[in-house]
Amino acid sequence: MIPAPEEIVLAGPAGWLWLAAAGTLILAAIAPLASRRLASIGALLSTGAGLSILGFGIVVLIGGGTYTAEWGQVLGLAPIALHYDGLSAVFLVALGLTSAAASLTVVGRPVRSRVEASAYPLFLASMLLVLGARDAFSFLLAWELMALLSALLVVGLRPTRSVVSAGYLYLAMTHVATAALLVAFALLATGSGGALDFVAWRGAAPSLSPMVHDAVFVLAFLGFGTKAGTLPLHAWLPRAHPVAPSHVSALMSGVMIKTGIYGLVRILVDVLGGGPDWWGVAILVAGAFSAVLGVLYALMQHDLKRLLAFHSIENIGIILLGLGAAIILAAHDQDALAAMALTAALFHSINHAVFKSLLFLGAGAVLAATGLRDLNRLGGLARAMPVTALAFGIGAAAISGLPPFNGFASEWLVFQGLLGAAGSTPVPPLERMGAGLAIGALALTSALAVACFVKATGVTFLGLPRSSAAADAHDVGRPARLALTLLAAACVALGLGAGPAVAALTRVAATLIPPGSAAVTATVSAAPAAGPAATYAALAIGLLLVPAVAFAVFALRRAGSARRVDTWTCGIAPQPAFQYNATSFAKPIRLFFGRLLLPEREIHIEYHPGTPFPLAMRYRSEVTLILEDRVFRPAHALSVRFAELVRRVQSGSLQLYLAYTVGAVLVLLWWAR
Amino acid sequence: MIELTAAVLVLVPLVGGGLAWVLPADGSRRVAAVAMTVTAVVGLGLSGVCFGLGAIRAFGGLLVLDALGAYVLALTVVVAALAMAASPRYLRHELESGALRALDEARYYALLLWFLAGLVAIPLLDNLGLLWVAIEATTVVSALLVGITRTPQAIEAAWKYLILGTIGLGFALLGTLLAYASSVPALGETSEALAWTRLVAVAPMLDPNMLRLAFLFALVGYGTKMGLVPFHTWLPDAHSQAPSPISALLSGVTLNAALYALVRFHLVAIGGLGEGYSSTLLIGFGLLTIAVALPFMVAQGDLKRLLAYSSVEHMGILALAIGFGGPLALLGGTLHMGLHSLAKSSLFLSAGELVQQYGTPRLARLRGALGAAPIAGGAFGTGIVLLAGLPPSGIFVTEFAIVLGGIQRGHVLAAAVAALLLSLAFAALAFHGARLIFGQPQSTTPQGGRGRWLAIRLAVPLAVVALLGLWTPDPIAAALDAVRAILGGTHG
Amino acid sequence: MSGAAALVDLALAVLQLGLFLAVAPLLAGTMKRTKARFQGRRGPTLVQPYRDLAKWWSKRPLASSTTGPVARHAPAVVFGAFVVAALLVPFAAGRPPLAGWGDLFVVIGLLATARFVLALAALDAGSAFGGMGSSRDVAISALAEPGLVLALAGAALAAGSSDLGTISLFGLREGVGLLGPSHLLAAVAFGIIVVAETGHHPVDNPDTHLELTMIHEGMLLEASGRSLALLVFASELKLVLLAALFAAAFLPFGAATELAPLPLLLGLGIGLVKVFLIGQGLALLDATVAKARILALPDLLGLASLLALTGLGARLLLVP
Amino acid sequence: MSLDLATAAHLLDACASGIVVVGVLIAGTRSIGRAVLLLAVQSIFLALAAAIVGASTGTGHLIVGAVLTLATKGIAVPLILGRILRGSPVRFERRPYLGRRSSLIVAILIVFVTTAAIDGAALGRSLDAPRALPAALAEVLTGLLIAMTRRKGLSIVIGLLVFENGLALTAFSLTYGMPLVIELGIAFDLLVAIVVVWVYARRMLATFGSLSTDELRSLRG
Repeated sequence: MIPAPEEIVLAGPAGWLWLAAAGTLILAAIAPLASRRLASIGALLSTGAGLSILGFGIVVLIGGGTYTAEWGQVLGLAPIALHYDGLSAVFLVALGLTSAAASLTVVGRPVRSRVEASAYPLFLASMLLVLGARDAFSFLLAWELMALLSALLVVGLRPTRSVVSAGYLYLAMTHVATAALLVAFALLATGSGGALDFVAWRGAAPSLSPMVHDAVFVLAFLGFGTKAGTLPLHAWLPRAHPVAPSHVSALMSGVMIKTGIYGLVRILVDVLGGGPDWWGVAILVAGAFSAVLGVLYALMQHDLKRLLAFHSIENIGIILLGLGAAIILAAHDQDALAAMALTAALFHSINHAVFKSLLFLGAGAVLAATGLRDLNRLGGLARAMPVTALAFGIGAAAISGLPPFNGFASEWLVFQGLLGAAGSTPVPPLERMGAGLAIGALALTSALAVACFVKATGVTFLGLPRSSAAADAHDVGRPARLALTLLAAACVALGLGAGPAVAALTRVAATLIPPGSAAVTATVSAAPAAGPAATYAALAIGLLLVPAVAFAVFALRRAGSARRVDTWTCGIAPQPAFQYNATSFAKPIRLFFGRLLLPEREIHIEYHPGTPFPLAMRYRSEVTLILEDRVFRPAHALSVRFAELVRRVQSGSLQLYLAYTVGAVLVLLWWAR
Repeated sequence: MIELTAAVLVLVPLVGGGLAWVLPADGSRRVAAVAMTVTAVVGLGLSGVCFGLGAIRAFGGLLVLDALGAYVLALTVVVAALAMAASPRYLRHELESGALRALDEARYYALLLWFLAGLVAIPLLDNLGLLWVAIEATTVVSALLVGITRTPQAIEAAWKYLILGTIGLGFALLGTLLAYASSVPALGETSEALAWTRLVAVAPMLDPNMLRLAFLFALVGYGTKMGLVPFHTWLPDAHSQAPSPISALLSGVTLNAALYALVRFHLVAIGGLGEGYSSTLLIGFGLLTIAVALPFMVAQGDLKRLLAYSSVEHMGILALAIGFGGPLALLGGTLHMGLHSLAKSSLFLSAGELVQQYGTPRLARLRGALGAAPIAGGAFGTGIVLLAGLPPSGIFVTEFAIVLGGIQRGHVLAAAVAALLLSLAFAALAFHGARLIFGQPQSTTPQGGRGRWLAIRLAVPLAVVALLGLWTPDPIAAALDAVRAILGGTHG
Repeated sequence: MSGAAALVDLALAVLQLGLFLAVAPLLAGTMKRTKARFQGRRGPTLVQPYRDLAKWWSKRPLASSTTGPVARHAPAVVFGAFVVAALLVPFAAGRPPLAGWGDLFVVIGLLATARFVLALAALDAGSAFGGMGSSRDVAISALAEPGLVLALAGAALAAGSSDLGTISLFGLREGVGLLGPSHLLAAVAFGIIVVAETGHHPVDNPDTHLELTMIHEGMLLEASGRSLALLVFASELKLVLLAALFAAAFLPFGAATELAPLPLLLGLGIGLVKVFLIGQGLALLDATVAKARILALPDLLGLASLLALTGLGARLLLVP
Repeated sequence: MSLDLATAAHLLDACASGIVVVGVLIAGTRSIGRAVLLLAVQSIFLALAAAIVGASTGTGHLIVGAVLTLATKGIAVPLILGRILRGSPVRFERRPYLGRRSSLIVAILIVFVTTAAIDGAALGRSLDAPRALPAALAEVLTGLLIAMTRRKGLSIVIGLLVFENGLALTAFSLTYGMPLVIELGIAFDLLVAIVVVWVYARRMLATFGSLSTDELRSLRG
């Protein structure tokens, strides 16, 4: 129940698009409550809203310009105060694309519960507000709304015990993180005489003392980092994302955690205008650890959605590498390079949104088709669900950073940013070395990502089915397939069209970090550009690959149809159990990185009675999540024990209680004497 | 006219209580209903008038109702009405289960009305001495209500409440004495010398040392009643053992009343001693209170005790807000007071439903409330979320304002610590809440109460809390601002 | 760019690609021969690899009944990726034929694409050996990647750009001055990586088919006919490619600095010699060093990354 | 009837000393019955003090206050406590937290400390009774001491009443008492409180069979 608009400056086509999106979302939220039959229409409406958000984002991104609006009042504060600019637009594009596709997958599916069905569009709306909020109050309001709704969607109304605890952990962590944000914002507000407006803060930021700047940085990193799921604030992510409904997981991994990145850029770069280079170093370190550990843990999973969740941590790490490089470079006035690194971070944010939601929706399709998330029981699905398989494969290639897909383009830019940081002399040697190490970390990460997605794709879609459920799977409905195709196409489009995309994002980055006149040392372009600067001619390379591959394909075709025979398995009829599965595929890496992963395994062998011949064998191997298992759990247990200890104070003895009062009185008298 | 209304406001519940005591059960129920309605209408009307036309004075200045008083009065009658509305259903269950005897019903209503009489008197009295008398009276009466179910725990709780409350209020009396002593030189030995309107007026002329001690003891005394650590020890016992409607009243109203009294002293103190002294004390005790309440919420085994400790926590927040001072924090504090009353009373009522249905307050045994009792469980879950200050909850706004205001007034560390503690308190509350709402109920648990009326009773206050988080209508905004101005004291 | 320059580029591209394709099997042949000599055998003739390719090319393919489009098209993609990569590496001249199309990261990316597709294809047949091969291959290249990137990044930092043309031109300009400690360290690191990537001792055994030891071969086990031909050809091409990359980044001496016929021919010749020598080096390794346990590889490849890092450190921290 | 300030001051001091002595005795006794009796005596002293102040300073309402005190604290309350005591099986403190001798010592210490610390004359009131204020605060503390160190519910109530007496004496010595309305209110509250105590004492006896607070330890944490 929001009162009539007080001020709407959401003008022009963009304005209409925004209003269309908002209106559709509200309708979509009401529809399921109205009647169960309308629920699927709600999904359709959400799709439409997603598309208009996408349109809105593109218009703002290309057309530039800003759009503001304001509604309602509480204690003289406006609950909804919007101001969309280029930075918002970057994430709006991600939101639009992802939400359109995600909503499309649930069109025509029976709704699990009407409450959730109506919470879902509101969740989209909350993200739309977060990206537009122009002051601390409306931002935190939308932010908390987003957290609450996503948590509701994760938990649902009839959750199992583990789901509840996952949702609880998520909500609690994000709420504590928000407290940090609140303090950070309050500090900024005091700087600008109590004004809550981001713009006002930008003006007042220089007048704040460096100590305040650092405090804000730390708090903002805690607050936004938790939402983004960077190490060591990630504990909630791999637990909450897998248990959510797949289209929600897609949105959470694709967009919601990006709002953390958005917040970091908005506050650190836009409002504070960068900072000392130790900020950048801190972000770089967090990013490197997130990337490497994220992908390593992902490799160790055999639950498909959990695997994808860990990859979100990895990609957030990659984005942070770009951001960290940008801040370090900006701190030493290498603005051209800094802008490029920032562009890298923004571009990877969009790309990750696309391919991660694609992968989650693909996993959702697999789940819908087989009811399985356990890779070790999947296999051979490519035959039954070719579209899903192809789309998932493209997503896998993209997230593994392979040309000519979009993931490679943004990782290439991140590499260039780090290279710039390592190479520019004004940056102190140690920081340069840090950037060098980050390059190594990123290389390791992308190689491990290749390994992980060979495993995920291969074990799921190739070979022989490992369970009956996988054996008689059927591809998902047309809307879902359409959504997957859409996103896969986006992966290719953003890969080949990286040139224009990067150009647009560079304009945005330039508004945040004005790049002086210095020459750019690396460019992603469509057409080749000779010269000393490193280039990635995305379109040209892509187009060159086509004939190169096509020729070979043609040659293969000429050989005529192959004679079909069984796979050679040393003379026995091939069986699914012969294949490498998720666990065995990852074994070499599990052993290579044993010091880090601390794997533990148990093998049960039952023998034929009285013989040395095994009858049945069971093998289980789990790795240790160092932070969770060795730090967080003990800490939590400790704090609870502490609470138990404190509760002894309330011993039930009246006399003791009196003693407290008297003691307090005496202390007070002594204090006030 | 005003005299008459004021008299009606206090006398109706007083006399009604007398009637209820002598009448048979259903008769007393009717009397209670009528008296409650009248009191509510008159009370709201009176505060409405006050907000509309400014402060009201009657009986030669013995009664004064300014915006702050009007606000407290309005909250009092509203929450009391909620509690009263919940009472018949509650009593029916208790009588059926044999926890109460037939005779107790009439007594319950009588005591409830007398309790109400004391509560509505508090914000009217322009005299610190009579204020004390009224508060002590409510303590004594409510002590009887707390122990009305003669279970050993109830008796224990009531006994502790009585003793600790009386001794605590003894300190408040000492404070009042000192205030009197400090003002006698200025105002002479008349009851004038205890009229806070006058005291605030002549505050600069008061004997500072006396005033210092006066506020100190008032803090101890009313702090006891309001549940500031370390004087809170009685609170979880009493609030958890009392009949749920009474718990709602205790948490939703009495705490506010005590706070109100303390605020009057605070205003005199900042008038006489300036900012530093009383504000520092309030901030200190506020933080201590929140910090100590936290572990008790984390490792809590009893549903109603959990809510009680959350009340303690929120009183800490209010003390903090008033200590911070400054328009933003005070505005936040003002709204917070009201929203906490509404949310907490609704929570106690739904918790009461659940406790009666499951037959135990032990959190370990309360599971799957959403399935077993859709209405009460849903209301409880929503209430927890709103109370914890997740949007769209007014409490989100108020906590935002309080922390922001605190930092703007330079209390960066205090505000930051408070923000952290609050979020942790939410974690604790949500932990127990989640396990209560979801999960599998034992097959033995009977189906929970249904009925539109129950739903409305529980939902309306929550709806208000939620709505105020997005939009405060202008009249309410104006009223809050008026209260804020008074809380602001000399530097409103 | 002007039409003439474009024409030169095209000619250069065709020339380089043709040369690589032509030389790749020969290089393999020479290496086999050397190895055989060391083992006291005469070994196959130098043209044997050509014969093998021709034989497979003309055979009717066999395909596992479980395989699908992935296994069918993978060889083409692998081959195509290598072909494109081959055009991005400077060989005869200090600049690659397709100057300004992509830098060293693009080359590495294309190699990764090939690896990704091949590893996937190996899983398609559903045999244990394919899985073993792809699992081990991706694991080993995961260990190799940091060293590879860091070594090249060192060179890139020295040249001030990750563009391979710029790097090798810088090397040509520097001359002997290039051979600083950091450069040598990076070069050694890259050498180790080449061994791992091309699958020679002590990392892999190029011509074993002993199930439990094979890595790269394991992935080719289910391929036959033209698919096998393409895959083998591709891996031979990969060797030339990596050798050329090594030469371009770490010993570009002799490459032409301007696009005149004579220097180009000279550069061509010198380039071939470099590639040949590198090949012989690898063969030497195969013949003399024993294949290491797979669990010993992290140490070896970790050493490579470490050397590369030390090189980087020497460049960033020591040099003022 | 009027009284010149000098004599009044002496008399007031005398009453104050009497109150203090009685307080010490209460702290020192283990028999609850005796404690009740002493409490009555103390209240009578208090009433006397009120009367003296009233008579000397001409604040007439204090006479009323004196009568009130006598009626409630002096007569009604002790009677009620007596009733409760008669109902209870155990009539003296068996094992107080602080033993008889030591609590006696502490009580005396309290008196010394307050007398030494607080100078009643400093108030500079027309009725200059330097003992009154220290005595009052001594009683406040003694009352708290008793309440804190006794196990039996009734003894705690007695402590509470001593505490109340202390407050009242403070009122007389500090400001010649409070305005009448308030005195009335306070007295009324006290009476009601004692009645409620009575009610609960009976319920405790009915439920636990004793007034010992050791029974009241079930509500924790």
